[in-house]
Amino acid sequence: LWQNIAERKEEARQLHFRLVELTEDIVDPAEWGKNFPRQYDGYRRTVEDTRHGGSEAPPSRLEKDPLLKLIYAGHPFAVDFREARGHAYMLRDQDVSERTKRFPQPGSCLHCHSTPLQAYRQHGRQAGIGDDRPWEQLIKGFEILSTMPYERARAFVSHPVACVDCHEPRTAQLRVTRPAFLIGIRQLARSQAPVPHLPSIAKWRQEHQAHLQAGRPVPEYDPNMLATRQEMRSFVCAQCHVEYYFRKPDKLLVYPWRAGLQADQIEDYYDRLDGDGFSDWTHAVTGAPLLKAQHPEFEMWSQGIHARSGVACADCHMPYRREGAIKISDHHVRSPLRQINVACQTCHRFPEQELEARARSIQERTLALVSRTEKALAELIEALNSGKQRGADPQTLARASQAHRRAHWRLDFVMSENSDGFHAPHEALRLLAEAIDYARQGQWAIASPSTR
Amino acid sequence: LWQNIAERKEEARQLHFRLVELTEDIVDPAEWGKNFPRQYDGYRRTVEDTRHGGSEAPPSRLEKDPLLKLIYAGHPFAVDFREARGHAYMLRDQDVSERTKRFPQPGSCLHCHSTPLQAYRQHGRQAGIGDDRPWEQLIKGFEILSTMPYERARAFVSHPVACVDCHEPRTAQLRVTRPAFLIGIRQLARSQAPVPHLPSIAKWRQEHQAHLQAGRPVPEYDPNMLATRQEMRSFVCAQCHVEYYFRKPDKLLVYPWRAGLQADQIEDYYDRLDGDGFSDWTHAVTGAPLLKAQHPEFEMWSQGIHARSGVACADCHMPYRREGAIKISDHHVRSPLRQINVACQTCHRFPEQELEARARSIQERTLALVSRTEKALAELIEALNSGKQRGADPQTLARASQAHRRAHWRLDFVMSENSDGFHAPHEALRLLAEAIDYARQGQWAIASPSTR
Amino acid sequence: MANAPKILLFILVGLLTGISGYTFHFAEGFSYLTDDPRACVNCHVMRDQYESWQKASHHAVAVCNDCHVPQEPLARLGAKLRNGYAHSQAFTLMDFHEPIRIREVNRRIVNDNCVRCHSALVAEILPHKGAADPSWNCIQCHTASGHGPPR
Ligand code: HEC
Ligand code: HEC
Ligand code: HEC
Ligand code: HEC
Ligand code: HEC
Ligand code: HEC
Ligand code: HEC
Ligand code: HEC
Ligand code: HEC
Ligand code: HEC
Ligand code: HEC
Ligand code: HEC
Ligand code: HEC
Ligand code: HEC
Ligand SMILES: [Ca+2]
Ligand SMILES: [Ca+2]
Repeated sequence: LWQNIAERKEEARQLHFRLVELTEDIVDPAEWGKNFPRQYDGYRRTVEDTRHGGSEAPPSRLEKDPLLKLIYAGHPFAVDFREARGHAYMLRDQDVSERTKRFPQPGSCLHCHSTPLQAYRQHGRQAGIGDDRPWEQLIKGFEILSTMPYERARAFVSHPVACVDCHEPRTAQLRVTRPAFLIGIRQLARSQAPVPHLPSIAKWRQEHQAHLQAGRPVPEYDPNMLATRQEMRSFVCAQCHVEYYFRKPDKLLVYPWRAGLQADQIEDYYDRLDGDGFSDWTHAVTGAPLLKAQHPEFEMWSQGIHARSGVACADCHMPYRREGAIKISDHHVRSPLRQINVACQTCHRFPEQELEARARSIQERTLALVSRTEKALAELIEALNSGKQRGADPQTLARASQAHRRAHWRLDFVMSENSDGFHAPHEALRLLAEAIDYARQGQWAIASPSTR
Repeated sequence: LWQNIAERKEEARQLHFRLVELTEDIVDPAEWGKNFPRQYDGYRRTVEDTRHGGSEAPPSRLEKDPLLKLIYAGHPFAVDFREARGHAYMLRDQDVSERTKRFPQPGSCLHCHSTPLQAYRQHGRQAGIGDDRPWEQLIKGFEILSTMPYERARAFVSHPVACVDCHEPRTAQLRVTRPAFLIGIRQLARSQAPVPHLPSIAKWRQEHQAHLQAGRPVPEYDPNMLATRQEMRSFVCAQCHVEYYFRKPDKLLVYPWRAGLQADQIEDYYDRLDGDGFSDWTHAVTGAPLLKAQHPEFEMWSQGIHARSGVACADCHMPYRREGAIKISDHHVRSPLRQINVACQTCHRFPEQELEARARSIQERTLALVSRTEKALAELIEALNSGKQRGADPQTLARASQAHRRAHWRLDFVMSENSDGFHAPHEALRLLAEAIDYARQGQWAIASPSTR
Repeated sequence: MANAPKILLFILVGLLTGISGYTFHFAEGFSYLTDDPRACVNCHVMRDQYESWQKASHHAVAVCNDCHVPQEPLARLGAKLRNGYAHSQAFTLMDFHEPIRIREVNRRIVNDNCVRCHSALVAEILPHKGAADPSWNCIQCHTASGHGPPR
């Protein structure tokens, strides 16, 4: 016991020693690990993936759910679509995916699967923009690298997400560095969409108004300057865990937040884009111009009660844990249900099994409705197909096709969000209910001309 | 020492003078008010109804929402259906409703709109069951009075819900007295349906098993003996705020809980009742045998996160409030959103506007989906109607008719529940999503024979 | 408060747990038996509770032991003994559940203390079956009274 207490008291006093002078150019997490061994230990443990071990590739979602091939028909996701796993795998999993191997992809893909910061700066510099204009330099490099073919751009990056992506090297303070996020969040700030969970944006909007009225120049919203610490604990994740699209024709990566973060607002944005609307691809069976939703975790979380209550991604996915006398953020980013005591019980005074049961019951209701929606959508696809075969009139087909777009977007938004509804349970079910309605209305549209 | 503490606790409780010796026969709340003036004051204020003043009758829901007449076509609810208001009005509002004035109703209606306890006992006694068998006496009287025509039974009751309905006269302790509830909750206890929010039932089930195994006689679940105080704070409301039906052919009131409290479980129960299934009425347009859901507040609350967290009806609808030096339960039962500070803020440390916004956003999502579902259902009714006109084959009509039953039940369960989704937000949307699916599938069933 | 019972208690605790006097002294075991809140925060694992207590509504009117220790002398001694033992063991083994959660027996003590101070106010709402009614619980609604709202 004596020894114990002495140790603990010692620990309590201990800060970390700075063994290495960290700079922007030190990308290798192992170097950072010399100053911050505990965080580095956690970071490395993302290889011990939560559910799908260290196998060559995690389980295919297409095999688990055979309807998906029909639903995504014509999109690379119909060829290869897997479960996510730990951060350590992000670059490798992208490299080996059939989606990069069998389809031409742009450098844009690397924005979220690597540490491209240095490469962006370097390309900006080479394009003639000096270090005195860091923002322009970064954006230029981002544009150059992103619009290259994937294989060419791939040569300039080597690490999965690294410390430098989320931390300022000198102070280790949180920061956001991803160009698409920095641009996207500006546009969100400039929109009218209510964001009660992001107080610094609300504040900026007020000041923005004041500047406008006074005729002063209006500075853009800059999260690194303005966001609260609690907001930063979500923004670092929102650099990547978001819906995106590739601008046409150059395939530059864009986050579609100009009208807000809600699924309907994003759809609205896509519907108006380039005048006659944007689509990611044309469905191979129905010919409908569809949208592909990808991992809208940040957007979905934004609609939930936790976001409204100021609970950040890091609160659940990187909870503080006590190591001796010190509390550190768990850098083994993973499912919070693997450590409910630190991830949830700090706020919820219920037993672990009870909290798990609550999360699971939300997920089960959501997943049951996802299957129901998939069936409705598959039936719409079938109806549209047979309508086309039969030579239904173009107006009817157009109506049904529009219904396909609406239904698909809502289903995909929930299905490709990775919490199975947990991040915003009510919103997820609302979207699915609407998806069912659109899918079945489309079916009916095909049927009705001959029955009315 | 124990004695000591117990004594002092007893002492602490003896604050009010007992001016009147209360007994089972004292029904008039004014008498009770002599002993408990604060509670009586609150009780009387239920005339100051939350939203719909002291007017002759509260606003009609049929006028607010014109689709309801079609949806309820053939049922008395299509003739008169209004908002609820304060407890003080319950008997009057029943008397003046077109549902009692224009349709023959049984005495069963009075079970929840009056204080019928004395009348039940008296009729049981007259039927020859002595005071030594109080349970049999009560049930007998309940059966006699409930199966009389409304007008005849009406003569035996005179008060809306009164103190004696929820309180044991001598100790003022909470109790439940309504026969249909006492029978219903027994049946729920005997079922296998999980009830994580009702711990005393889980406990009774275990003991029940033990009794069975030991070959001992098995006592029924008795809430007045076994329920925790926190459960009683909901059970007193669950005496009336529940789904019910009238047994055929004698119209005795029954709570359909034999298979559980969830909408699907209740539907299942109805589907199997009397061999070929139960229906409340036949839809005037489609001829489908439908179920009518009525105010399933208790059932819906049971599916929600508050119930799971041990939050009772009384916590929100009769919160404690400080009156001078004493703390009492607010007997002015009403919407908690009228006093968010006492009803919600003890547990939720957010500003009042924020809490109201959270509740409202749940309600808005729910109500938007209710309208969407109503539209789908109305279209199914239209399709079924035109299918019948066209002379569609009986099998097709039967499939669509079955879909009508499923869809109507789910919509009605949410719509006639009075919290607009708040009591169980996720469950409410799940039911609506299913309702949309069934309605549209029915539509498609009508259409498909001619298009396939 | 006299010092004698405390010393006696200290010896008892020492005997029970087999901890040497020196160890317990180092752990400021003496102060653990006083009513000074700083005694509790000698252990860093109590820091959260100490800090949250300072921010909560009661810091001006109640110290740790007002809520966490029974006020009847005998029960008080018993609780201190029991909790002293549990504490030493937990601290030595460092195998306790985190976040730290109050045990049911200790919650009951806290509850009794709420009633002790607020008996007049809550007289009408106390359990009808007296303390024997296990289902009543001030903390169910007033979670924040001792330590503020959860983080
Ligand atoms: C906006 C950030 C972002 C962009 C751009 C991005 N990804 Fe991802 N990617 C993620 C995130 C976050 C995950 C983990 C969540 C998931 O699996 O949905 C992921 C998961 C994956 C996975 C593993 C799971 C799966 O879907 O099979 C593959 C493979 C993948 N991405 C390939 C690509 C390819 C190819 C591109 C370019 C066409 C790309 N990514 C562009 C953020 C991005
Ligand atoms: C640079 C982009 C990027 C950033 C920043 C990022 N992620 Fe990820 N994340 C990914 C990608 C890509 C994957 C999928 C990796 C794979 O499947 O190979 C992923 C996977 C995950 C997983 C699944 C892990 C598992 O074991 O199944 C979780 C959980 C997660 N991220 C949460 C977060 C949180 C929380 C943050 C912020 C603290 C964050 N991510 C920041 C790109 C990112
Ligand atoms: C209140 C807690 C909480 C918050 C806040 C939260 N999450 Fe989650 N997240 C969860 C839970 C619970 C799951 C479900 C995990 C499971 O099913 O094992 C989950 C799942 C995920 C997954 C999929 C993990 C996997 O194992 O595949 C990702 C990725 C993710 N969250 C990212 C985020 C991001 C990004 C944010 C912030 C924008 C965020 N989460 C906010 C609790 C939270
Ligand atoms: C995906 C984003 C992300 C990456 C990558 C990341 N961190 Fe962190 N880190 C965080 C977050 C979020 C916090 C919490 C910061 C706060 O609350 O202010 C944090 C906190 C820290 C802290 C402050 C002490 C603590 O534990 O709370 C240190 C030191 C740190 N990280 C070091 C590292 C090192 C070293 C690496 C690389 C091995 C790394 N981080 C990688 C997101 C990240
Ligand atoms: C930092 C605080 C915090 C953390 C960490 C947290 N929660 Fe919550 N949770 C809240 C708040 C605040 C609410 C909103 C209700 C309220 O005010 O209590 C909430 C609501 C909920 C609800 C009800 C909302 C709904 O959508 O049905 C569930 C279930 C829940 N949390 C589960 C979890 C689980 C599981 C975890 C861990 C993965 C977790 N929470 C982590 C603070 C937190
Ligand atoms: C199981 C208990 C119960 C039974 C039996 C019952 N009611 Fe009600 N009644 C209620 C409750 C609770 C409300 C308030 C909630 C609501 O309006 O949905 C109510 C509301 C009403 C209202 C006012 C709102 C409206 O619907 O217009 C009328 C009128 C009414 N009931 C008439 C009747 C009639 C007629 C019968 C018999 C056919 C009857 N009640 C049987 C419990 C019951
Ligand atoms: C004896 C049956 C009965 C009992 C017991 C009962 N109610 Fe009611 N309640 C009704 C009826 C009937 C109405 C509708 C009265 C009307 O509209 O005329 C009603 C109306 C209400 C209203 C609407 C009030 C308004 O101002 O709009 C609320 C809220 C309510 N009850 C809650 C409760 C709660 C909470 C409990 C338990 C503490 C409870 N009720 C116990 C029968 C009952
Ligand atoms: C966590 C708080 C909470 C609990 C627990 C709760 N309710 Fe409610 N209830 C509400 C809220 C909020 C509303 C919506 C009031 C509004 O819209 O004005 C509501 C609405 C109602 C209404 C309609 C009131 C009106 O104004 O028309 C009735 C009746 C009702 N509840 C009865 C019950 C019963 C019976 C129970 C227990 C089985 C219960 N409630 C449990 C919060 C609660
Ligand atoms: C079911 C919830 C609930 C329970 C259990 C409960 N209270 Fe309260 N208490 C409340 C509410 C609500 C208020 C706010 C009343 C007001 O503001 O008028 C309150 C107020 C108080 C106040 C402050 C009065 C003031 O404003 O000055 C005290 C002191 C108090 N309670 C003590 C207790 C004690 C002691 C117990 C256990 C015997 C207890 N409470 C049990 C809900 C509860
Ligand atoms: C619909 C049910 C209902 C009716 C009717 C009712 N009460 Fe109550 N009463 C309650 C509930 C619930 C409590 C809280 C009891 C508890 O927590 O143990 C309560 C508590 C009380 C208490 C205990 C002190 C307190 O305020 O918590 C008294 C005294 C009381 N009621 C008197 C009356 C009187 C007098 C009437 C008639 C004027 C009446 N009650 C009508 C449900 C009811
Ligand atoms: C006696 C405690 C208590 C009272 C009173 C209470 N709540 Fe809650 N509430 C909870 C608990 C516990 C949860 C579950 C999440 C958690 O663990 O924090 C919750 C969850 C919630 C949620 C998130 C769940 C969801 O369905 O989205 C909302 C919103 C909410 N409450 C609003 C209210 C409102 C509004 C009132 C007043 C009408 C209220 N609550 C009264 C304890 C309470
Ligand atoms: C020797 C270090 C130490 C000191 C001094 C200390 N604690 Fe603790 N305390 C702990 C540890 C370690 C735990 C976790 C034990 C567990 O959960 O089993 C704990 C747990 C608790 C618990 C919750 C567990 C339970 O048994 O209910 C309470 C309450 C508590 N302490 C109160 C106090 C009070 C009051 C004081 C001062 C009078 C105090 N502690 C002083 C180390 C200490
Ligand atoms: C006004 C009463 C009050 C005071 C003063 C008080 N506490 Fe507590 N304490 C509580 C209550 C109530 C809980 C249980 C919270 C719950 O169950 O929600 C608690 C819980 C705890 C726990 C267990 C952790 C947990 O959340 O279950 C510890 C440890 C603790 N207190 C230590 C202390 C220390 C150390 C002090 C003095 C610095 C202190 N308490 C002062 C009322 C108090
Ligand atoms: C040592 C005496 C003492 C103890 C023990 C105590 N209180 Fe208090 N409490 C007070 C005093 C003094 C006040 C402030 C004056 C007042 O309002 O009566 C107060 C205020 C309150 C208030 C109103 C302020 C607030 O927090 O919102 C509540 C509620 C309360 N106490 C509940 C409790 C609960 C619950 C417990 C047990 C966990 C408890 N008290 C234990 C003495 C005590
Ligand atoms: Ca997309
Ligand atoms: Ca019914």
